Amino acid sequence: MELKRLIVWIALAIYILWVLFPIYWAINSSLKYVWEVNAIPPLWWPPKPTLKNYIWALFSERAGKSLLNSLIVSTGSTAIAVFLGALAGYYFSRYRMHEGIFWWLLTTRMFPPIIFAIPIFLMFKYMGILDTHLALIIAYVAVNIPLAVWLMRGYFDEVPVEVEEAARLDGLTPFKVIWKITMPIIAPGVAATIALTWIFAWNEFLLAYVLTRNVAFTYPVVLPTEVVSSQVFYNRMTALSIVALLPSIIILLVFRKHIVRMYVLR
Amino acid sequence: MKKISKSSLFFLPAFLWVFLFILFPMIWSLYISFFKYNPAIYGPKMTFNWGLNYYYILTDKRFWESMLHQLYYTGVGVAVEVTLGVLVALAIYNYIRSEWLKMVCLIIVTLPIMAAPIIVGTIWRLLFNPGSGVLSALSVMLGFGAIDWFDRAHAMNSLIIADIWEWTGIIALIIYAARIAIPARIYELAKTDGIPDRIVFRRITLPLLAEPIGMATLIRMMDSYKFFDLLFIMTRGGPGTATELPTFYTFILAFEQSDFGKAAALSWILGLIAMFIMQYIWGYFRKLRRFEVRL
Amino acid sequence: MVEVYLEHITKIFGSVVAVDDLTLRFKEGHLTSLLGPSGCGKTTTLRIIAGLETPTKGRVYFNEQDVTDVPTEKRNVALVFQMPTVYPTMNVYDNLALPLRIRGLSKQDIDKRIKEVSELMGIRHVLDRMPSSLDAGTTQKVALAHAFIKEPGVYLLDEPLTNVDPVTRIELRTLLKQIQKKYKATIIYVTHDQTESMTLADYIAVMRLGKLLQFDTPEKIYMTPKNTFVGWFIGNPGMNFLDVTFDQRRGALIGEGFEYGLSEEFKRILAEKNATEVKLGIRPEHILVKKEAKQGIKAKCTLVEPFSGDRKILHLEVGGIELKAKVSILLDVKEGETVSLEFPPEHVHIYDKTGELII
Amino acid sequence: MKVKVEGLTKFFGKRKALDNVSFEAADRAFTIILGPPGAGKTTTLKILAGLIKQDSGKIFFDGEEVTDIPPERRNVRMVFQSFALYPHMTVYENIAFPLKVAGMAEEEIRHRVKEVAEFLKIEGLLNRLPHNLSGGEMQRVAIARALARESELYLLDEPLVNLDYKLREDMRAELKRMQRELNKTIIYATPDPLEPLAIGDYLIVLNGGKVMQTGRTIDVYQNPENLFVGKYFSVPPMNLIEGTLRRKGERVIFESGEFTLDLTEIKDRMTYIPADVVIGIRPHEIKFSMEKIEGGIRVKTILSEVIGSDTIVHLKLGENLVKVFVPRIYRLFGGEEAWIKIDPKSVYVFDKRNEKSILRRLSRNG
Repeated sequence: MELKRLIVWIALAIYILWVLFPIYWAINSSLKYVWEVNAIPPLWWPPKPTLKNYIWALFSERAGKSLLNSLIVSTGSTAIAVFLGALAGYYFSRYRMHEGIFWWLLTTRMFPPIIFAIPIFLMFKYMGILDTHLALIIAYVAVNIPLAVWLMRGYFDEVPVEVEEAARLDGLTPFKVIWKITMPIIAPGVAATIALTWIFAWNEFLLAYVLTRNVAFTYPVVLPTEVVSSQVFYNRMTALSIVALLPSIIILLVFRKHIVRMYVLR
Repeated sequence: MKKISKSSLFFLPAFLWVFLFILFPMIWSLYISFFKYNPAIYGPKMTFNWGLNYYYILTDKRFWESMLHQLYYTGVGVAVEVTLGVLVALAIYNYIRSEWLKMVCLIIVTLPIMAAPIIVGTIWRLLFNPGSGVLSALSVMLGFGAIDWFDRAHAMNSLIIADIWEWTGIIALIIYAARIAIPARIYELAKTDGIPDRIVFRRITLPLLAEPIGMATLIRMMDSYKFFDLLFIMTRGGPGTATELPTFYTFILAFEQSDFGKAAALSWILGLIAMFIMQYIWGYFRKLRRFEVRL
Repeated sequence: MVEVYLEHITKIFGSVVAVDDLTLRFKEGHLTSLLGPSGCGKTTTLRIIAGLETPTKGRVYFNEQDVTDVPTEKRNVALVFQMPTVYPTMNVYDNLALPLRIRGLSKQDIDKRIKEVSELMGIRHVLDRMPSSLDAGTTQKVALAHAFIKEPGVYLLDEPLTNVDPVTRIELRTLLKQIQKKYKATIIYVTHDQTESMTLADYIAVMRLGKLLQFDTPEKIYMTPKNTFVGWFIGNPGMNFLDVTFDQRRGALIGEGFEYGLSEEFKRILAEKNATEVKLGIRPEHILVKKEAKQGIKAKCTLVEPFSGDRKILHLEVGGIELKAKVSILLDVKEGETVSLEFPPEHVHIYDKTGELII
Repeated sequence: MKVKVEGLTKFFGKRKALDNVSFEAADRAFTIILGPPGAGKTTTLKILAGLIKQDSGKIFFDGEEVTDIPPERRNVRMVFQSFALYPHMTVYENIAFPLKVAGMAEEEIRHRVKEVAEFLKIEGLLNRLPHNLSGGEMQRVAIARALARESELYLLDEPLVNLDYKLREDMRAELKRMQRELNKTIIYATPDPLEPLAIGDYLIVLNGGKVMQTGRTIDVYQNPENLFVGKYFSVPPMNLIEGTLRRKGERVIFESGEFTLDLTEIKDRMTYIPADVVIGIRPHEIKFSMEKIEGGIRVKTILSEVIGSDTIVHLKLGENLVKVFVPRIYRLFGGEEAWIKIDPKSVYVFDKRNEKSILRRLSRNG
């Protein structure tokens, strides 16, 4: 019995190591100089740790700007998507009508994004807004609305209708009820929705790659471009990766309870 | 009627937005798919070509090869992920006593799914790097000689390994949530009956987890069909077209060969396949709302 | 069949004492009920007997044999839960067959036994159904059949009738009693419902906050509750209590606005115990209410609750304390009226300040 | 305030939740709406509060129609079955909220909350959040919130249902007392037939969205107009036996299988004599004994339920299961022999075809 337990523990420990090792390796590489990264055999520890790569990631013309762009686009699109998603989520939760539209909204998220990436590209080209923040924000809002609706509806469902009715009897008009009673109650849910919607926009690659070039590019677009130059700057790439990974980790720690819900609609 | 339209104001903005920027473009792309449209070669002129695009695609060997790659990729990847994920979830649930340690394990297991796929691709490309990559070094150390992880024989499997690293966690999370939802009293009843663990697992735990496992599998399959970012940064479909998946082929048609008519036709073929699979996911899809991980 | 003996059992969860130094003997072939409000430790006690919890202190004996360290699967106990619980992944037949298969019974024997038991329990017609298609009452019948078929040493029932419809409840009560009488089964029955306890049990153990308050037959528990909590908890409505002081010179209990003369024996006992501040307890149906307010204890009627049928409940105020009296519906008392009360000595109980019975 | 409801009808989708409901609730009285789950009690209350709009019918408060006044301006106070406390506010904030909305001054609010909290004995809970409260405490807070702002009409929706049974016993009397002190109109919905008897002045019996009977509580109890009211408004439920009425000369005899009962004594009260009837007998009006009763019927017991100092004996009378309420403790486990006796004067007779009572009203003094 105890032997079995020991074996399982060892297996689990190996799995945990397997998960953590690539992250360790990314941190390790991000602290190296480029010739150390390409050394054969690989160096398990940076001989002369340097923060040079992080300085590049945060402040360089290209990487630093890409992070800023990512921030603008993710935040802008999240604000709109969550606002519209909350409205729609409230509707679907309270009125229980047009369920078909609700499910149809969700369906759009299950198609491979390339399917609408092509026409959106053509459309934005026609409209002349390619390579702008606006283009990315519009696209991300469209992609993230179903997620926000899905999450918000779930949270609204948890507030009993009778609480809102009690507030009506206490003298609030319907809109004030939502604003002063319902929203404060589901504040943690709203925060989770914001965080999860934000992280999707933050992590998105294909649309960003297709819709941007030299101005509105986000960090996922920058990462592969460091590959195609004559030298492969893995040290820079991993540094940028680690910086970009930080928000994800923070959100995971804070909103871990909500992750499963979110994943369904990746 | 008036009452309905008033409350509809709540969902109309969201609906219109999605309609304008997802649904309408998709319909437009259906329109394009019936035209010869390659702005890079022929300029902005669109010529109606009677569905020839569809004919080209369906007789294109490269398309069918990419579909085969997709089958292999999804089949092997999802099978390993589900098996591993179930084992990890049950190992954490059954063999770790401290609630705190359970939580730490689950957070670590979940870590990769939060990372942007493009970041995961970057890291794994580095790990698989011929020569200076850790895994190459490892294979030399273990006496297998220098393996090129990105050659014809290995490239697809390398992708799958990275995919497994990224997505096993979500299976574990879903199964863990489902396992929590099974009431303890069923196991207590089994205990009073003196039923051996082996039988409890086979006759009680596994059948009760069948539904969530099926659900997680379907969701993962759907997701692996959307797979793009990792491929883009790790192999770009290469060497040659050895790791090319249909979505990536669509991308190349559109953004490298500028053949938007054909790309639109291919994307609609992919869309129809997606709708077909979705029918099966539909029923399961609603059920997942029941689960929530209590970490 | 097994006699269960608990010896100084204590169970602590974190900082909560769930069971506090409990010593109790569950007699072989009897139905003993553990009765108390939620959180009194009754379910924990049951789980300790089942071996699902290990006591922090104390020993558990089955037939004089120490089983404290024996795992659940070796104790041969049957557990029935409040939420009707069976194996959800098997049909009813397999549910009943599984424990027998584990014991290595032959196919024919199993088949025969299941036939017998399902006949007795009235679940013959659902043998090939899955549990998810059964209602709560039927599922609970299956759970009970599952317990019965194992021929356990002791049945442990945790509020088994709470989630069951009224018709099935009557059926299951009758079945339980039959099993106990016919097969001399030891049954331990946890409930918060005094009606269940009073109806079914041979012995009742009243628990509160992990402690045993009283262990007795239902009649004794009702007629002479050992402390004020038991008096209040059992009964419908519960016993009335009046704060009074014992005046040795006058030989009476003095309360606000009334005096209650005591018999010689009562006086002697109270004097011996040197008790002054005491509580007088009397059940609502034992209070005699008279319309002419001449002698006896004067009380003002504050509320009349038509209870059911031929009885009503009067809320009476005596010196700022509220009493309830159950009287005949024919007694014409209006709200606001003053009446006189009489407490028949044979129904009067006297408790000390902490609520323990003196007489 | 006097409340009058006229022909209320409400559909939820295709389901008719309320079907032409009309009643009046007297000024400053305790009116109870009694009915099983799904009878339309909550819907009725919510329509009175304005939270749900009726499809047709009118509501008058003191003779004034209020159908088009939104809930926030009706000034009706309501206690919900689920209590519906604001989960993110403390008890104090919950009680103060309606006052704040009404624009009361801070100082005044504090004073009023204190007053209400004292009245309901919850001063000690003011800083707690609702999820830290027990069911009984939540209920008091919900009532406190309803009482904080003064109103002429209070609606209570099954406030005792979520409480455990010992607590209910005390709360019933407390509610009655509260109504006395408040001296306002209260309409109270409940599925529990014990509560109207204990606290109600007037009763409205609702079933399947229809009004079955209205009147003074004790009057309804003594003269159930139909089978439903007889069966439902009885604790424990009335025994119902199907059978036929036979005339034998001057005598009227009820027959059900082998069981017969001479009903000649109440023949004068029968408006007509149908063939197929259902008779109803309240469990406590059957005399029960383990020894032979002169003129009694011999029966076999099934089981007894001991409730405090009383017992409900289940027994078999012919093919029928009958419950008898006995004011002493009997512990029976089935198969015992016993005798019962039924007084014809305590029997209710319903026509089987339309389930209406065929007896003339009786005014007994209880």
